[in-house]
Amino acid sequence: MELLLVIPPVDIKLGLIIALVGILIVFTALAVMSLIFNQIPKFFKNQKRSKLLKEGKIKDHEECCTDLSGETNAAIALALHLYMSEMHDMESNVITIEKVSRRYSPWNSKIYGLRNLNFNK
Amino acid sequence: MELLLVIPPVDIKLGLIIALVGILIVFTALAVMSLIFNQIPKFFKNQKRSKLLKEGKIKDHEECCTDLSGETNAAIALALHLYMSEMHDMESNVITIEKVSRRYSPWNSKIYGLRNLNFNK
Amino acid sequence: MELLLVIPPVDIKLGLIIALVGILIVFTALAVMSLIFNQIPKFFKNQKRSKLLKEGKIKDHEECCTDLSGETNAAIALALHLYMSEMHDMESNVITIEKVSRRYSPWNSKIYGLRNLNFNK
Amino acid sequence: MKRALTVFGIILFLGLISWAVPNQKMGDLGREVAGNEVVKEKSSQSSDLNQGSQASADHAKRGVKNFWSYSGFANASIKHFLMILAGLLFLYLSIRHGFEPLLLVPIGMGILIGNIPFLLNSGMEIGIYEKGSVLNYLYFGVTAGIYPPLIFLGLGAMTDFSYLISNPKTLLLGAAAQLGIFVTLIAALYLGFTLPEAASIGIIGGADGPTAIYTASRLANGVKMWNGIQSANLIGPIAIAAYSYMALVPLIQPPIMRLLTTKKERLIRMKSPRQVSRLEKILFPIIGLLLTCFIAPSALPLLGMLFFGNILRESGVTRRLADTAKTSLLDIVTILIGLTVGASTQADVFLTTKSLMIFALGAVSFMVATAGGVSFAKLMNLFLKPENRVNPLIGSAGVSAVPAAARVSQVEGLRADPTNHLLMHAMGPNVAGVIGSAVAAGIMLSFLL
Amino acid sequence: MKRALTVFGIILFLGLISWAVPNQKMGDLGREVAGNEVVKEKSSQSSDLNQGSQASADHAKRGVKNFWSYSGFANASIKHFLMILAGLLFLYLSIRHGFEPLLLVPIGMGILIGNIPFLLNSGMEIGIYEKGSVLNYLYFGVTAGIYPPLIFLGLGAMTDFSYLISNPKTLLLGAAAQLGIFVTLIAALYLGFTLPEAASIGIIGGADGPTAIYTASRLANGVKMWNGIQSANLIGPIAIAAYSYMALVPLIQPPIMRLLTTKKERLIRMKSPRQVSRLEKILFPIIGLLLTCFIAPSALPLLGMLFFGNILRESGVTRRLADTAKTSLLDIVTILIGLTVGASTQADVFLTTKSLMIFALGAVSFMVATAGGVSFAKLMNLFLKPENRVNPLIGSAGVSAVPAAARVSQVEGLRADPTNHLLMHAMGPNVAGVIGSAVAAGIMLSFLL
Amino acid sequence: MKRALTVFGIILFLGLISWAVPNQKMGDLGREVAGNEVVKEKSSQSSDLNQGSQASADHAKRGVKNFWSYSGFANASIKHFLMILAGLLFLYLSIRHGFEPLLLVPIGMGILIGNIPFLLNSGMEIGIYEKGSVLNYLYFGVTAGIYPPLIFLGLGAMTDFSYLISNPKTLLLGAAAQLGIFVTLIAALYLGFTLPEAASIGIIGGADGPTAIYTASRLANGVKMWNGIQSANLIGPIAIAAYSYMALVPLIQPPIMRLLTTKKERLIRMKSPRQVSRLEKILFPIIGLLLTCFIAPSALPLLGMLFFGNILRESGVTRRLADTAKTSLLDIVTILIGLTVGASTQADVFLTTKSLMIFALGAVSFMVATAGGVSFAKLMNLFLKPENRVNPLIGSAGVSAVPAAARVSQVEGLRADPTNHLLMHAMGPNVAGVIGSAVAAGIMLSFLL
Ligand code: NA
Ligand code: NA
Ligand code: NA
Repeated sequence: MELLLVIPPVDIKLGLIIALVGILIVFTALAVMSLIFNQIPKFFKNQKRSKLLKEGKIKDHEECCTDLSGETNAAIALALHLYMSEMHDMESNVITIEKVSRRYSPWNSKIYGLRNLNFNK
Repeated sequence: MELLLVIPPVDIKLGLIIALVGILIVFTALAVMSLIFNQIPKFFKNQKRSKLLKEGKIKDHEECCTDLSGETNAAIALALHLYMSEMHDMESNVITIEKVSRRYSPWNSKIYGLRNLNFNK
Repeated sequence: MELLLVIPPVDIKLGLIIALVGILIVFTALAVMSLIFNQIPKFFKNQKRSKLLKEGKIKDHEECCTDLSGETNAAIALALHLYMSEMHDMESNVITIEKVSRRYSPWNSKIYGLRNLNFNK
Repeated sequence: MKRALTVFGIILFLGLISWAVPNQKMGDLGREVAGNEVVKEKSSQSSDLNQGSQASADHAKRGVKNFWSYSGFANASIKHFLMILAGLLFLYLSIRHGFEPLLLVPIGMGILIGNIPFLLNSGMEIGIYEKGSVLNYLYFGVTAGIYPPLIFLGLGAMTDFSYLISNPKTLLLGAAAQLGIFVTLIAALYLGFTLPEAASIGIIGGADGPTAIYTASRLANGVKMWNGIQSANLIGPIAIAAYSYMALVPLIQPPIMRLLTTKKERLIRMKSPRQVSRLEKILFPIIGLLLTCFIAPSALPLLGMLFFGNILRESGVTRRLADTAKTSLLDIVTILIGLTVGASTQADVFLTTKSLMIFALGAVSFMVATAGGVSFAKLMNLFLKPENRVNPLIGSAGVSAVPAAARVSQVEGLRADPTNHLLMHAMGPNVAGVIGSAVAAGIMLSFLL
Repeated sequence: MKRALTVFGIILFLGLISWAVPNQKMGDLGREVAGNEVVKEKSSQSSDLNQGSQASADHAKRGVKNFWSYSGFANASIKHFLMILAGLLFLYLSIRHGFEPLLLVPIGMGILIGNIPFLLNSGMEIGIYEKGSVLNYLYFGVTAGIYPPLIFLGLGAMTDFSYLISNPKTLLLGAAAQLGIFVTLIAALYLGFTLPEAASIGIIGGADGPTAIYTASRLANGVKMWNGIQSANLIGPIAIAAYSYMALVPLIQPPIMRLLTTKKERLIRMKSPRQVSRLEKILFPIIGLLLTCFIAPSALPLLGMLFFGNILRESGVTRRLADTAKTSLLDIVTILIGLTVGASTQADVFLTTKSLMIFALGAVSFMVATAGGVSFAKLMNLFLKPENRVNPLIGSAGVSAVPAAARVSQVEGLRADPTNHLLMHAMGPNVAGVIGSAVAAGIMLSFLL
Repeated sequence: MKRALTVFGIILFLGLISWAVPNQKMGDLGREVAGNEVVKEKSSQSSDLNQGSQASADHAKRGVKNFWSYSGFANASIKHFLMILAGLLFLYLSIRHGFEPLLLVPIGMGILIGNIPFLLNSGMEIGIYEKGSVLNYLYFGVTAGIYPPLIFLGLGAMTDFSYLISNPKTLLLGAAAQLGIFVTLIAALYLGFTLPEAASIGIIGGADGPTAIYTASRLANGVKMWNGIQSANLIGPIAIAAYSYMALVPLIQPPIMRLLTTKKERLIRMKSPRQVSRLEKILFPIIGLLLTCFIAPSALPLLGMLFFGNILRESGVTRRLADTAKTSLLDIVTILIGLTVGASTQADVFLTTKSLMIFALGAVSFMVATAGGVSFAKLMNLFLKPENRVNPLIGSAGVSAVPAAARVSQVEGLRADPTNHLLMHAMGPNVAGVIGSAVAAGIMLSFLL
């Protein structure tokens, strides 16, 4: 290809620098984030634990705030399996897994029913 | 502040004029609107009343088209109280109080159920 | 009207050409489309028919893939009548007739109920 | 009596203010303010203020007077009131009588908004034709022709082409009803419009608001040159005429339909439509796009979007996109196009002889289109086997105006035979009419751009 | 202890990088980078690279250093951290304490986004004031005044004016609460702001974010000239002040309300509102539009859209348009206006003496407005028959800040008498306040544009 | 046989028209129309018309001929048909086989729309590269880089970062998979692309459409200068390549994953994720924004919006904004970006050697990225306690392509052990990959803008 003749070698050199620095910084950034989010729960857990300890709700050697149990995990796994088998049917470029959350709407509040009956035409 | 030195006294004078004229006109505008909407229901009530009178549905001395009763008001007040206690949970920069209205949608019309069964694949 | 004086006669001539060519081409375009969509179902029907014939599911002289029956048509007509009598109530600049289709949503998948119970707070 | 009181109150209010502004008489309401003079007055006054030599009561009075000169009362003319009445009429017809409310309510309110009188060229950035105003920014979607294709996207996502696919010969009815477009084109030329203007006016006969707006924004936009003559900006009148007549379809069409058909023809029962497969529905927008746009590439912005919306609908795998295209997106664009088209009827721009002629031509256009569709249906019947004949009442649905025109066919059909439902048969020519008028627009754009 | 570990980790990371960039000390964090020098350094360095005469380890080090010079760490100043703290405060107040979250969460996040330090004028197209950046494009909706009318459209589609229609005299309370606007205007003039700037600042007292932003975008936009002096760009501070105080309405108003009312007044029970017919609801936006905009045409972009939205809601035939206007459209514009107003607080532009003065004036403004509303209610009562008297606690709702101010009235009413619900009575002045401050804005625009 | 009839019908139609236009042979279909000549011909013809000296039948024939010269048939070349086939292929793959339909259906239809042949430079304002056309206005969101951040806003509002927060070390996998970006950058340089072009091509390896489009719109936009050389406009090919390979992730990744892992590794079971508190979820976007954007401010438009969307979601008090951001707003932008990116493949711009090379490099990029993620997972395991080890199959999910890549991990995991569900573990690196590639893009923009 003729294009090959045009490459200025300096671009390669600068490109290599960018690549090296780039991969280094991407790792650094995500590693720092990883570090921070590794510490946050421990920090909160400790706060919670010392609070519970103070209040005498747990004893000194007891664990507090445990992770999910094995059964829970199995249940999730099963659910995931069901989820995967329906996969073909879902719209797929979009991310992710969301809880169905009951959503408070003021429009459903009792007042409207009442108003509806006797206040507005 | 150095800024204070820069004030042209004329701006103050014009500012005062704008303020005076402004508050005057705001009041005038809203007062006229108030006046108009004060009259509108009376106008319609009269129309309705004379129509009912003509049709003999009410007698000359009877009131027509009364306002809401006291009980209604109490019911609304109670409802409002309930509403206020849920207040913290609602999204709050948005206005207001709306009736839940049944909303006609052609998609729910009976035809579609039928078509669904036997016309389209 | 003064405007009448300004008409360049050439515009009339070119206008006539555009009108003639225009109506001709509109017809041609929609006629070709009509022709194509007339053939498409026959093409698919034939494919389906020969497949069924090959598999022995229908006999040589049998029709395959019939159109809607008369009763169906009557049912639709009735439904249409009901539809028309509700017409005044519908929002009307918008086209069309749509099936109510059950819509798969991943958010309703069983996994989320499960996760809701025990995985997320 | 109380009504009199209200009126009295308003008059009192106006009287009070006009008393405060003695040099300007109420009788001036009808005059056109000569913008420059008032502005000059303002600047001289503000320099007076700068000298600060008068008493402050006098100042306040001058302030009110100055403010008054910017108010709607000081700048109103009889034209403004006429247009405001027109806007109120639109609101009345749509809200009280349900004529195409999704279009006429925004347009009606837009007419009010566009005809609040204000001091032109005073830099207040209010008017729709004033650079930098909010309305002007929103109006850009009209002048640049952006809104109509987005509406077509939503319509495509909303439209079920099944009826058309199941009975493709009704496509020809959609073609026949475009006759109105070309007849009106010639008529407009005879009335003295330039060719691009006449073409835009003709499109009113397509009974398709977005197509009419798109064509006008390209050909009759106040900028387009033709044989050395600059076109007028006819977007407003054309759009208003198109939507008005679309709303009036239930009044315009029936007499013509009855005139052109015999009782026997109106009784024709049509074969029930056949089942349409999903594959056919998917192929329709693809083939439709390629075919029509190869023939008339200028129709691409309209038809491309229509068929794009339709494939989002029919593909079965992009439902959420189709849903948004036919709800939020369509609604937002409908609000904006209605508002700005309405507001573009600013009295000084709109109330011209040309607008009147456009309204007259539009009426003709709709009638010819209706007649074209019905007649062609009768012509087709001559060549069709008896069991395949079409009821000529569905021919009129070829004007588009979806689904109002199809309903007119249904109503007229029921009038002749209360058990003969034509609605679903009429949906075919109805949506074909949308395609037909977009192709017609594309052809004229090819010639004239 | 673990917390210390985290902090230590971050410091370590920063230390490592700063070690790689020996010429730039960590202590430099607080200085303002002199953009030009770094850029120059970059270009000389890149020409070095072109000569390719150094070892590659050296190159990589220079690469990191170069990259570092563009990073937020190298360009941060104490001002940035102050603003970031402000953003975090907004997020905390809105998420933890529920203060107007729909506005303060976007604004708070916007403040963070707008105050990520970067190398100014380096062509990276990040900053909101940098031509060609995405934020700058989105910010155009603020500077051109497009977002506020769209928000008013949504608010109109959302607002039930029944309470106002059923008790029209509460419109006057909405007028009285605009006192804050005009008092602040004068106060701002005395503090040395130019007249257009002062008018924009005054509007903060209208307690209406979109109106404040619209007015500022017209009068205090950094471009507007007045007596030969260019206005400062105060859109950011004004918007932030307006929204902050709107969020703080539950804290600002009660003391003033209690100060100005007697126990007896706070106990006044108001007549229950009468039934409002559909026709009245339809007439309201039409008459409201014509009347207010004839008086102050400059308020058209705001009030026109408010009443347009309301007729979509009340007409009964355009429900889908009203629904979209008050959901998708309103949400999209809310997201964009919150984000860009927040980001417009870019430290170097925002942290000035003027901003501080604006915040001080805003507080005054809210207080005067509250006092105005309450006092006028007391004044009205002097002229009203006993059974028609208004509870002065609803006067404070005239500041708009819908519906927060109405709730304050309700809460204060319940405090005096736990069975006296004022919410629905307060909704009248509350929505009247929206109209009132838009009219006030229109008047000032008429004078000053 | 009937099929033949259809084809015959079309040929007949074309034949009829070409008969009417005797000077232009059907064989000309493949040639590039020399725009100027036809235009010249048109103007001379229209002056002929002005002289009005020929018979009208002749006129009509010339009219048809003139119209023909603007049609797609007259302007089609083999390139157009190739691109149309490509568009049909996209539609087929997405509709029939469900490959990323929300992106590929709009892109596929966009390719058809963009490759309808028309007469270039004829002022018809159709083409996406033609100033004033509707497509060109919509395309502005791509060239100005506005759409990608809005998509990130929606993705942020949609994405649950719980899995990432519960297992932060998977962030490193998201970093490792960015290896593909930098390797491709070097490879592209060797193939002769300029540095900014190469950087944009590299980002394809990030497996993130919006990031790729944003980077290309900044660096390979046909305007950007580098060392005196103007970059090519590579937005189209890069976007198409990125989305194509994202759709093909289920085909590209598995062989590489199996090649690089042992059976034993594929069986690793991971600890179930821990419960994540609401506070952590709220802190994540805040800390993420500050940290990543301090490091790479150029990533602000992307990451700022991603984290902004996420806080709308997680704050718990702005649900309606998050809902709109992830539904209406995301859908509208998806429709527009898909359509315009597809249409930007206009044959004469798209079909170049560069596009081919970009497709080749894109494939390499995805493979290296996959290998990077998987290998780094294996490397991590060397340093982790046995109970904390990660299954290397989730490493490949670090390429982003959310959630397709995570599903590939799940499927491959089940293949090795039908009871070992990796999906939720893979969501961590998957969303980390989005952050990682945006940071990588930011770094390259810092260097190259
Ligand atoms: Na039509
Ligand atoms: Na207010
Ligand atoms: Na990635």
